[in-house]
Amino acid sequence: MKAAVVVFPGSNCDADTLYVLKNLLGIDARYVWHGENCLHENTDLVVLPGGFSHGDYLRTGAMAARAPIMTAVRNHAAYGKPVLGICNGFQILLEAGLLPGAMLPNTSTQFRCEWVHIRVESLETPFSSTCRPEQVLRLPIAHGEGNYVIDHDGLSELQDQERIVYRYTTAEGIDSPDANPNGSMDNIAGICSSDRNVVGMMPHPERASEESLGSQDGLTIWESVLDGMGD
Amino acid sequence: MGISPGWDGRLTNNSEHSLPTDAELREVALTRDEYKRATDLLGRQPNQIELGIIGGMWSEHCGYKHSRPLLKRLPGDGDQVLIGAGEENAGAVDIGDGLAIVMKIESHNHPSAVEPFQGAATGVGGILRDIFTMGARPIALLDSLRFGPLDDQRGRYLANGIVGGVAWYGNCMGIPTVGGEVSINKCYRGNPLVNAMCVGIIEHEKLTSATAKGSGNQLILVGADTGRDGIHGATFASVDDPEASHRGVVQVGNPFMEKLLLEACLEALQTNTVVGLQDLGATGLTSSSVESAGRGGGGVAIQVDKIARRADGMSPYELMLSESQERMLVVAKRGDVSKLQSVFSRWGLHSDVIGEVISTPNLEVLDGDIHVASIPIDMLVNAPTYSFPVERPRYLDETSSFSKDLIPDVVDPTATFLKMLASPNIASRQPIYQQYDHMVGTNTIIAPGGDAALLRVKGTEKAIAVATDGNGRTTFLEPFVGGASAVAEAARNISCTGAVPIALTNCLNFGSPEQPTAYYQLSQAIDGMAAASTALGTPVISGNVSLYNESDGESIWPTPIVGALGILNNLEKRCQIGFACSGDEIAVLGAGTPELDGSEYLSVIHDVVAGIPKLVLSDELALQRLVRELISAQLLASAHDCADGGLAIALAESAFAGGVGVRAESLHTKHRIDEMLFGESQSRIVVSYSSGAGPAVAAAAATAGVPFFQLGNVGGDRLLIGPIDVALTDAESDWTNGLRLALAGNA
Amino acid sequence: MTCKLYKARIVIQLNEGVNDPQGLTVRDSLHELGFAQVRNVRIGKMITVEVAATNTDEARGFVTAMCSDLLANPVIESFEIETLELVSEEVETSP
Amino acid sequence: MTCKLYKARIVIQLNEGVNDPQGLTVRDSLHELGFAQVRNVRIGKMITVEVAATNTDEARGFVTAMCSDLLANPVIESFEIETLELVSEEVETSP
Ligand SMILES: Nc1ncnc2c1ncn2[C@@H]1O[C@H](COP(=O)(O)OP(=O)(O)O)[C@@H](O)[C@H]1O
Ligand SMILES: [Mg+2]
Repeated sequence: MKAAVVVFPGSNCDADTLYVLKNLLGIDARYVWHGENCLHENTDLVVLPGGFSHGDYLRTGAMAARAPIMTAVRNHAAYGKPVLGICNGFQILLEAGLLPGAMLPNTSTQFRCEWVHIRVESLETPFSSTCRPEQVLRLPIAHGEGNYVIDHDGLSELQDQERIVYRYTTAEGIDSPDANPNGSMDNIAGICSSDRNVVGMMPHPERASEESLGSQDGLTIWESVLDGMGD
Repeated sequence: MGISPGWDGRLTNNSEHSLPTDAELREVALTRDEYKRATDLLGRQPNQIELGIIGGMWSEHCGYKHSRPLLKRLPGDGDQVLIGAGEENAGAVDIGDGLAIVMKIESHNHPSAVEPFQGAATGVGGILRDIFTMGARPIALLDSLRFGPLDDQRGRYLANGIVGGVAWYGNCMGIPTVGGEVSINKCYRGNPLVNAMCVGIIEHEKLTSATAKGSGNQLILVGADTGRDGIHGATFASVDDPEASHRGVVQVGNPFMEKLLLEACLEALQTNTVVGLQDLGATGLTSSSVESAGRGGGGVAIQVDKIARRADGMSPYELMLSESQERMLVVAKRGDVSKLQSVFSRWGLHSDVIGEVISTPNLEVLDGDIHVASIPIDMLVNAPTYSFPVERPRYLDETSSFSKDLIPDVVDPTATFLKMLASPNIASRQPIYQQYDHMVGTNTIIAPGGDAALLRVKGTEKAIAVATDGNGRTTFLEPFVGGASAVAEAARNISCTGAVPIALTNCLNFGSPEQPTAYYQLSQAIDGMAAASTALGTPVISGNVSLYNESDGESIWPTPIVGALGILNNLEKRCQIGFACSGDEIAVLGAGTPELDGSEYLSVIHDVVAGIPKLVLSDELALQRLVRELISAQLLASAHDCADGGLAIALAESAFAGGVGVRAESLHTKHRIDEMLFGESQSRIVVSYSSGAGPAVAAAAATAGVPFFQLGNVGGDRLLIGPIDVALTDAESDWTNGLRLALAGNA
Repeated sequence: MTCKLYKARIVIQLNEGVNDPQGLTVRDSLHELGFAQVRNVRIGKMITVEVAATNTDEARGFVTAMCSDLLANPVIESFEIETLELVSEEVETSP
Repeated sequence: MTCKLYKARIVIQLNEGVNDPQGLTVRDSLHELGFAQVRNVRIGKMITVEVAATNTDEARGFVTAMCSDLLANPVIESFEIETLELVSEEVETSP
């Protein structure tokens, strides 16, 4: 399997993501520069990592979403191949229109870095297929704008098509308002495209893939995609 | 570009000057005597640009004119020291495996008092540049903060702004902020302290020097365009229009550009075309070019007309002294400039060749073909130094005659305990550090909230521990002990993770050195730091000095801050602060009678700042060795330094971290209850261990000659500490919300 | 007591000469998107505030005070109350 | 070819109905500061752009395109070009 980690100016979880893919999972993972026009040949997986692309100026993800590489990412997605946007990567996918909705500042209007729990709501994506139904994962978040919004019809569509992939919950798996760290609608922590191959999520699975970092729950997300590739 | 062939060290238009007025000298922060000295050294009168340059280089910030003689007292040698204090932008120590840690702490107090968010942000930006200037990749930030009371609007504005600024810059850069400290007292009301520390990692052979050498090598300025940011007192800067007053503007940081600079500089260093790398900090291009030339032994010629600028009509004076952020000076091998520039432009950074290294040991400044300044490097890098008379402050007579007999003992220990837990100096720091990305980089093994942060070193079995510490109140009451205990506490925090403290950095935040009493505090605190550093075997490899911290004529408490680095050879043999298992035994290791002197308890509960804090360095050393030995033998389940708030607070913190109660109800004392619960003697660590390990722990303590008192057990859902009896969750909620509510103005 | 409701539009901008990293980054991005015509971009805030007051002068007084006390940071920014208009003749006095 | 320099003021605001966390936070802070009169606060952006163009229509065309291509996110925001004025009769064409 071949994975591409896209590097935008201001990406800062690119190295962490590559480390997990390459060093922990043994995947042939490489960086791709935002200014490139194409991905490496035979790329299976594209990951848009976290960070502050273009300083998060104007709107998070806005400028990165218009980078040359995004045309290739769009094509990759159109072929039904998996694309994962983590944190800023999720914001970029929204700005690029690859996922519906938009991100607003957290209701606290502060950056929050802490451990949260998310419940896996759909197993029908490349990034959740090996999870147990309603499995609760413990992952870190680190963002100032994770307050997901979408209009009423859009939300119904996400709900009806079971495209909400992860919701913030308590450790016991209850999606109460207290468990929501940023005010996002319907406790949404991650969603997928209508073709289900493009997933955006705010929590950082790459920060929870080793026991010494406090959790290995992120591995299930990576293992899902490996499993889907038949690797 | 080349320097105009005609220059010969003689200045254009340098004929008739009148003597500068007192006001003009004040603008450049020079005394009349210093002006005379400059004239003598130059052999002529300096012109206005030169005066600005000399004033900048001879300022306390660049020249350490008031502190240099004192700093010499700090021990700087050690087997592991690769780059010591004063040599480069930051110090470096060997951590084995061919790796080095580069570190430094720096203040940004005054800018933060003016504009808290940007002041703090640019403080973080500055210390990051000091680290990657050395070629190292920054891996951690720490911030040591001092605020005024949060019960007034301005205090909250400053505190929230400062925290927000630290968060913004570090988060955007993707460098985890893994530690630091926050303390609140009214002495910091008008003059908050913002000290930022950065730690970087690098392979030894890649350490880069900030040296400009090799005549003909070229100077590239890369990064932000130059504006009028942070220029002070440029009222007579414009040669054309001496009346024009181009006041400097507050610096606004751009962490995004700094991130690009970081990546671009580290990539540029791989190309083997870089002779030296130097960030632009205080006095901008002036100090960066002069100091680089000073290290190289030659000179530099700067062509100011080549500098890209953000504002119209900037004078050479402004261009030389602008403190615009996010700029680096790269000394490139002649002929390799275009290779480097292509790296920078790939990262979207603008760069220009603005000068070159010359063999004459001078700073030559040219504006087109006008030669506007010519000053020997030697005189610029050797600021005059001063020592001042010292005088023991009179308040010490009063504070040292404190007697605890004047204070009634606690009546309701549980209520007092809860009040202590909720007080902003003791309550959980999470409302602050949850705004900092402390996990990016995926090295953070022990996150903020413990004693020291622990970061693994990928590719090895090692980890490094980092912590900052300092206690203004202790230093106010007994400056020598304040300096020494800052070192002891920082090192103790490191030891509590199992790591061995190996090096220190420090930031000296004091009042005006011209006040004999403040100079006494500075001198004593440095002596204390020196004594403790020597005793604990931790050389001081870098630091920074911030003087004149005062507002409305009142000086801050003298506040030396120490940043410590430790190394843990086997990451698996680490320890943390949380109680782990019901049934484990709890004990306190270390010194005897806890004392109320200078304690948080006296201040919070009785509004008294008095007493004589004490520290016995031999006890401290024995204690730290013991705790590391116990951790290394894997006998301990937890270890937590007993600091602000004393034993009761330390026990509570370990209980909160572990999510389990404490049964130490049989704890009693022959002395006062408040002393036992809240007294703060140095050199104590609360540990827990399985009951099976008890005899071994006791025996090791006996062998080490360290006092050992068993306190009780881990377990239950209450905190039972002597007479204190409260549900764990109730206590925890007071502790969790104390600072949160205070910062939100709801305390 | 009844009050009227006013709506103010306040523009807050960085002072001349103050670095505007956001504006610079957006400018560069516009260039990359092919908008070579762009020379300069500055980004400020447009704040709309509704306040209850008995008359226009009082409303203006409130808004000015809010700007100096919180909305603008005088060290780097300046504010301007662009418009102040009556939106409703009667409102409850308690928020 | 010589061009003229135009300056546009663009206001970008969150659409009606979209939650404005910053506006709410500012409103709460204003209340806390004693500005009980404040009912509602919304925070938008005021972007000033200088563009080179041969005439006003062309300039307006550029600015509109920039807004739709980057400056505003149609999912949550709307933009308005408030003013467009000539600042200088002649500019270099290359940025
Ligand atoms: N208190 C101190 N203790 C030890 N070294 C210090 C101290 N203050 C400054 N130094 C050293 O002096 C040198 C210059 O410091 P500084 O002027 O702060 O650097 P920069 O110009 O990079 O800001 C550095 O090597 C620094 O580590
Ligand atoms: Mg430096």
